[in-house]
Amino acid sequence: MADMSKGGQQATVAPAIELRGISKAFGPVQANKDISISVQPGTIHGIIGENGAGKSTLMSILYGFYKADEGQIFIHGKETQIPDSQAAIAAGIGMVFQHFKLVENFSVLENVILGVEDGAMLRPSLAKARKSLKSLAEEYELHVDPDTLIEDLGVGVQQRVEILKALYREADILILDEPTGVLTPAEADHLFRILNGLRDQGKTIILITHKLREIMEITDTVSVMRRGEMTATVKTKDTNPEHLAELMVGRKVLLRVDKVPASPGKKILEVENLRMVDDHGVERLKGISLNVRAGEILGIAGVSGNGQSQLLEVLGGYANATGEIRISGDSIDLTGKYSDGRSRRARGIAHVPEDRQEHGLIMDFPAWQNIVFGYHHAPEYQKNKFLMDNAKILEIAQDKMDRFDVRPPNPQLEAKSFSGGNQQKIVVAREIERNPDLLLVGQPTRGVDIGAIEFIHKQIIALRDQGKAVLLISVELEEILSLSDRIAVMFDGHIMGERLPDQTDERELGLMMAGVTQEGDAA
Amino acid sequence: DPAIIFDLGGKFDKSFNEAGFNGAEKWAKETGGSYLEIELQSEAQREQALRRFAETGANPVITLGFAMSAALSEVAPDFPETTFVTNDGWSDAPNVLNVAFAEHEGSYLAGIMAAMASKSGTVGFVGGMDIPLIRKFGCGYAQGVLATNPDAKIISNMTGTTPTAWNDPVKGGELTKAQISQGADVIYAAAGGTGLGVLQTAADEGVLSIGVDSNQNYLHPGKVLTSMVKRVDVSVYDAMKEGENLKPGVRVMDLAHDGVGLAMDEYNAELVTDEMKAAVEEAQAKIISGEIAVHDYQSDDTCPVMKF
Amino acid sequence: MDFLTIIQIADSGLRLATPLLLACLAGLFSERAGIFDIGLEGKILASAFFSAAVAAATGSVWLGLLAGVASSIAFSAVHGLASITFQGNQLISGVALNFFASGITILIGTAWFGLGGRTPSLSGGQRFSNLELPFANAVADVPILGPIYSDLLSGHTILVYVALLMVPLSWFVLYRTRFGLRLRAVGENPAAVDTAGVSVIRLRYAAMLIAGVLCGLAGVYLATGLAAGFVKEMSAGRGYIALAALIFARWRPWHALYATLLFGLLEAIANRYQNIDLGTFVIPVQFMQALPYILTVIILAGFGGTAVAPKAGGQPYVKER
Amino acid sequence: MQKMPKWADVALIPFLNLLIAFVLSGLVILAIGENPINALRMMISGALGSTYGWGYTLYYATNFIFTGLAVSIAFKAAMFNIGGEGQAMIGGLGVALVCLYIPFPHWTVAILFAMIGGAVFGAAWALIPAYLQARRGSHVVITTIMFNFIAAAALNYVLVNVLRPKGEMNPQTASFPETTQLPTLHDVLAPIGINFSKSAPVNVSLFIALAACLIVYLLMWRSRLGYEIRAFGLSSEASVYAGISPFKIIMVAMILSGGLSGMMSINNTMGEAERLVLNSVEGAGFIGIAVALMGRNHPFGVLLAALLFGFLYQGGSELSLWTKIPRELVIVIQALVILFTGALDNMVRAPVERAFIRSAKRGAH
Ligand SMILES: Nc1ncnc2c1ncn2[C@@H]1O[C@H](COP(=O)(O)OP(=O)(O)OP(=O)(O)O)[C@@H](O)[C@H]1O
Ligand SMILES: Nc1ncnc2c1ncn2[C@@H]1O[C@H](COP(=O)(O)OP(=O)(O)OP(=O)(O)O)[C@@H](O)[C@H]1O
Ligand SMILES: [Mg+2]
Ligand SMILES: [Mg+2]
Repeated sequence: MADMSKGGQQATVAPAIELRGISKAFGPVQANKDISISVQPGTIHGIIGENGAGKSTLMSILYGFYKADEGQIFIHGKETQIPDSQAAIAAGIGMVFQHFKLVENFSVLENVILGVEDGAMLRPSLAKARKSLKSLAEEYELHVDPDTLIEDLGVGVQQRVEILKALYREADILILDEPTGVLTPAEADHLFRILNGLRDQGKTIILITHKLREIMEITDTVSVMRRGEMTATVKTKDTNPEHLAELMVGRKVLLRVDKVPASPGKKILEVENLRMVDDHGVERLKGISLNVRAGEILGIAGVSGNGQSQLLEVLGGYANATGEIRISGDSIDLTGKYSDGRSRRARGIAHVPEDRQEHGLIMDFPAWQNIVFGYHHAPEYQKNKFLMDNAKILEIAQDKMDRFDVRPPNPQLEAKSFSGGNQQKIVVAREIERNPDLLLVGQPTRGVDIGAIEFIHKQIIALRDQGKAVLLISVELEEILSLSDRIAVMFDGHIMGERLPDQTDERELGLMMAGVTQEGDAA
Repeated sequence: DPAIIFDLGGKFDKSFNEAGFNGAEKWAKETGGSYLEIELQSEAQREQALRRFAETGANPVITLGFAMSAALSEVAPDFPETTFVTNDGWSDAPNVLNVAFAEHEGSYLAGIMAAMASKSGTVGFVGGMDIPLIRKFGCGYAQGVLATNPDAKIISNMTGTTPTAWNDPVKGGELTKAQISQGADVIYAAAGGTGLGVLQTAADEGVLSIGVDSNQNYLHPGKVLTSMVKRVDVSVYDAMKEGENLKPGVRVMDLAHDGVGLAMDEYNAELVTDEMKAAVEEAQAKIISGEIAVHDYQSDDTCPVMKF
Repeated sequence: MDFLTIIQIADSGLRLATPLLLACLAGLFSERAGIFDIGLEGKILASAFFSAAVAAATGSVWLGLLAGVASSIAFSAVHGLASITFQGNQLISGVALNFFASGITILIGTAWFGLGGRTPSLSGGQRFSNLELPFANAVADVPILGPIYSDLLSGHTILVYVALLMVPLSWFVLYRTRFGLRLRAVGENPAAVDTAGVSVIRLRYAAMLIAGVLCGLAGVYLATGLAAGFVKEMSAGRGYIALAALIFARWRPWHALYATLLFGLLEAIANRYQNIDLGTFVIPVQFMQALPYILTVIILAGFGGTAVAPKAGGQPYVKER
Repeated sequence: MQKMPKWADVALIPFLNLLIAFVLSGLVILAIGENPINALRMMISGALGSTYGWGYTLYYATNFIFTGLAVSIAFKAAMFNIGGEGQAMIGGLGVALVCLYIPFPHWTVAILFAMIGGAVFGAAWALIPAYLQARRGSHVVITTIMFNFIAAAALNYVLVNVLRPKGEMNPQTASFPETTQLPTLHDVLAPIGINFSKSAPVNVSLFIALAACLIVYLLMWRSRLGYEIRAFGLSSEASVYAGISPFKIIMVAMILSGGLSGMMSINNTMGEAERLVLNSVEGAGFIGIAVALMGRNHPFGVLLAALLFGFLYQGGSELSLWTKIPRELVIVIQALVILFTGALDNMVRAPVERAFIRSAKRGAH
């Protein structure tokens, strides 16, 4: 492989990037502490670390988005000041942020040229960009319709736009912050092909990810961050996932899911012929039928955008539909006054939403107020007929945060000041501890570090083992395969079929997810 | 020292309050005396200002505007040694001098001038807000117009319903243009700062206007037919001059007492024909003698010649 | 209603719409860049005062125009300082500037002219005079189009034509230039602009500057075009109406033109038909005066659909919390 | 790693902000040829130096508490209710109708009904904009602006043509009957031996305003409804996930907001004027916006901001009584206070914060 030969040159060529003694504090939070790292040109350098370890901060400093309190930056051996992103771009650095920096109601083309227009008038810039986008697309397999609005694109394509943006600016150092967090496996594979291609052309790539598999698969070197510090940098070929996990979390982490076989009981959730039309008049659910029994986890696999989100919305009570839904044999309203989140919760349905920041939490509420979000009518949170019992809620919140290892365990902190993984723990703590009959879970570990993933998976399984029904939706096939007792595959608003996890594999599921049916159902 | 309380319009409203201010200044200049003053900013200040001035021994305390009536009735009894003056308002308290202006009589004369100056037979009236006082102006004016030319058409407009109605010359100008396009060629403005826009637009468009309260003839020489002046300045000046000897009671400022009237000066001299002068003088004499009774809208809240 | 009346009403509507249009476009640039601007009212007022004051003092309406625009820019600059540099609350800043304008114009006016905040009446070269468009007289007698051209379109001050011209110009700047692209982006997602290597702060200040100029023109037109001098509080709520028009127009230049023309026209109609005598019953003047506002509400409700404001509007851009 | 002591946050910084505002105001006073020190002294002693001054300060503050709370509740639901002015006007009509047409035995009964009358009328005036926003997406900022104008026209009509007693020049209603007259603070405090000025208009409405602060606090920060309103205001998407109905929240928040604006009229209409006059609201609805924003949309912040504005109003009155300083100066001072305490807060905050962090670091070494 190409990286072998490059390994030999390392001593003679100046590193593409070298950071020395970078420190950065956000008020009382020391996000980066005296960090030094060097990245060889033409390599893919991985950075891993728990949520909140300071990875994104470090990269933002490199990209001139934040200013370091201390430290120096060397690009290709030359000390470089990067006071703003303009300087970073000039230094040949491109960055794809964890949260994309795209203007949603602009077209792809407009987003690509923003900031690097060729003159005062737009037209020539757009025409030029259109041409070079075409050639970039061919060169790197980055196909995007230049005239579509960003808001109409899936996240995978949006990411392609971000990469195109960087390439259009002729970056030769590309930083990707958790690029696969929102991608389907197919999209992730595609991305890695692109990254390999870029490396082969001599570009330098920094890749932040929580997925050790990806680190092992694609990087040449990997650095580990913990609590704001750079704790280790190793050659990828000299390490293994278990070791990396330990370096990251500071203890041994179980990378497999451990669970006893399910013992399903009576049907908790029964769905029949569920149909749903969205605001634009597009039919998103085209007659879904499924059921989940007590004590089992039904995993729903599928490429995002095939109706899984809508299924969760309907079940969770915030989208109207037709058809039939029964909970423990009683049918529930699918439209009207009693088709809302509150009524669903009253029926024993708990719901970890796909997007914790948009739906699961009020980001400006402190953690303790979020811990009752959706359940704020529950009698045990009330002091009397009129007032909520804030003191008690605070106490409950503290307790939950301690037991769910939410860091920092301070219920007064606003949700937005927790890292993604810890935000997710708050949501999970809230939903699971309501002791629901049915738990709806959407993308439970998106963007979450491996320590937290382990923890969240354990909680879901524990709930199953208590005899509750769990409906799990995830685009991570690995997660689906390891957690589910039964797997249904969704494609284009239909259930393509069901499989048992030990009688199928990623390849077969992948085909079904692409709409290809094979032999009969397992259920 | 005397004290004077200007109403919400402020002492530079170019009309009513400003007339009062001029009277006070005239007194101050002549006698070298000084006086206390306040421009009200809120309703709650009405009582406050009366009380505070009375407490410090100001006498008389002169108020401008009908809106002071209630506050006066409230406060005056508490200060029997002080004489209060209300211009336009009314209070039964024994230590209040009620100065009542006969705006309808003055407006009647303005109406006569308007009807005679109009070639089209259509005249206009722009009021600041649809309130009784403005109706009183409008009604007197309409009577004068119709008495002179029974076929005349009177277009009446009000500026608005919020306090800015008195300070919107732009809207005044547009109303004027609208009236002109409907044929009006003499327009009487009783609308505070808005009236300035009326006078201006009338001058720009080459029609005649009639000012109000103070003499506004000079604003556009040769373009303002006349002004219906309300001698608040005289009332204030007299009250200050009499000082502590001022007698409470009722003082009527009508045509007979020169309390209202039309401004005739060098600025409108060439607009005023001899016939006009004669007609106005005749009407004035008849009103004073009682031969002509100009209906006062205030007396029964109706106007015989105009619908509001 | 005969044709001539319609022309006259439309003519009046156009005049009344002009200050609204200028202020609305000012708000458009500001809010498109992500800065709420409820200080339009104050800027109009300040500009009206300073343009009239300087025109009165110097005898030149052009100097007045400069002064009016400069004062409006100064207000914009303070608003920018508060909402861009010091990341303050944009609504508070706007409210404060409105108060400030309504007080300071009268204070200074009294100090300068001793007329209680009024300026002396302007005449001759102190005011903008009406322009006759070419051939206005010649074509006046052509049926339909003649009056439309010579009565409705011709015979306004230059600022009316400037305002109308600003509509396509604004559209062009916003949608056809690099600056416009960046400006719109900064109102939607300043972080995207920042990471693309463009200064958010500079863009937003530029937007404030444009807003200052346009709003200044609105005030200049009020005091030296429509009226002949400054009268206290003469903006009379037009800044708020412009704000309503801006939302109504969904932050788009051509729609701003339509919305402000609609408001101007409704007001002109209400002015013209104040006393409708139905024989037994006179429709109260107050009803006719409220009619433009009632109709606006009805039209708005009828149109339906949510007006989506620029996403980053109202929030200061903070990189580090 | 302390950021900044709490006292600096809640006391020092606001104080510095006010200081800057007053220094600038002083310069303006100097510029118009008066003595700023005297002016300040006159304002302070006039507004706070006597029970009389306090009486007016508190009277104005009462108005602003109501309108400030009104704006803040709507704000919490992400609704910018600019319609406080119109809602208060129409609320005044409700108070007037109740006071004029229901024969009350005693003021205690009257005030209850007047509160309801004011609140119902004010809420009704907020209802249409709220409904149009919730169901039709018509922007509440536009509709409430429009409703202010409509309210002014409606009130003008009613006061001139319907409720005005015959022969009355002022567009106003008849005086309310004796039994609806509210006790002033003088009447309330006299029995307990405190001699409060008799002539100040502050009345028992003040206590209702204070109670309203407390109730709004409990409602917004302690009740389920308040929780839902705040959640909705911060994220409507998440609220829908939680089963909070946007329609309900928009309607309820606007009704509460309009109701509070309407209730203001028990102070100025029932308590002070004892009749409804045309211009009774006098911009208090707009001041409410400033008060709410400066009070950070928190009831106790609103209370403080309302007191500050009450002080400025009354202090300003005294200035215009005893000096030739034009009344507009007070508006300028208000503007500067709003600007520096509300919008330019960070200008002072950032350096102060840095100074504290620096000294803390030095202390740590
Ligand atoms: N703009 C900011 N203001 C204040 N604190 C911040 C800011 N950005 C990050 N932090 C804090 O700094 C620390 C490091 O955050 P950072 O985003 O770099 O972590 P990360 O390693 O990228 O985590 P994740 O894996 O969740 O993306 C965290 O404690 C975070 O809460
Ligand atoms: N027909 C129904 N179908 C589904 N859910 C229902 C139905 N009727 C009631 N619910 C749900 O049952 C729960 C209790 O309803 P109820 O109206 O009694 O609430 P509550 O406890 O009185 O609430 P609040 O405190 O707001 O008054 C609610 O979550 C409601 O949505
Ligand atoms: Mg990160
Ligand atoms: Mg109930």
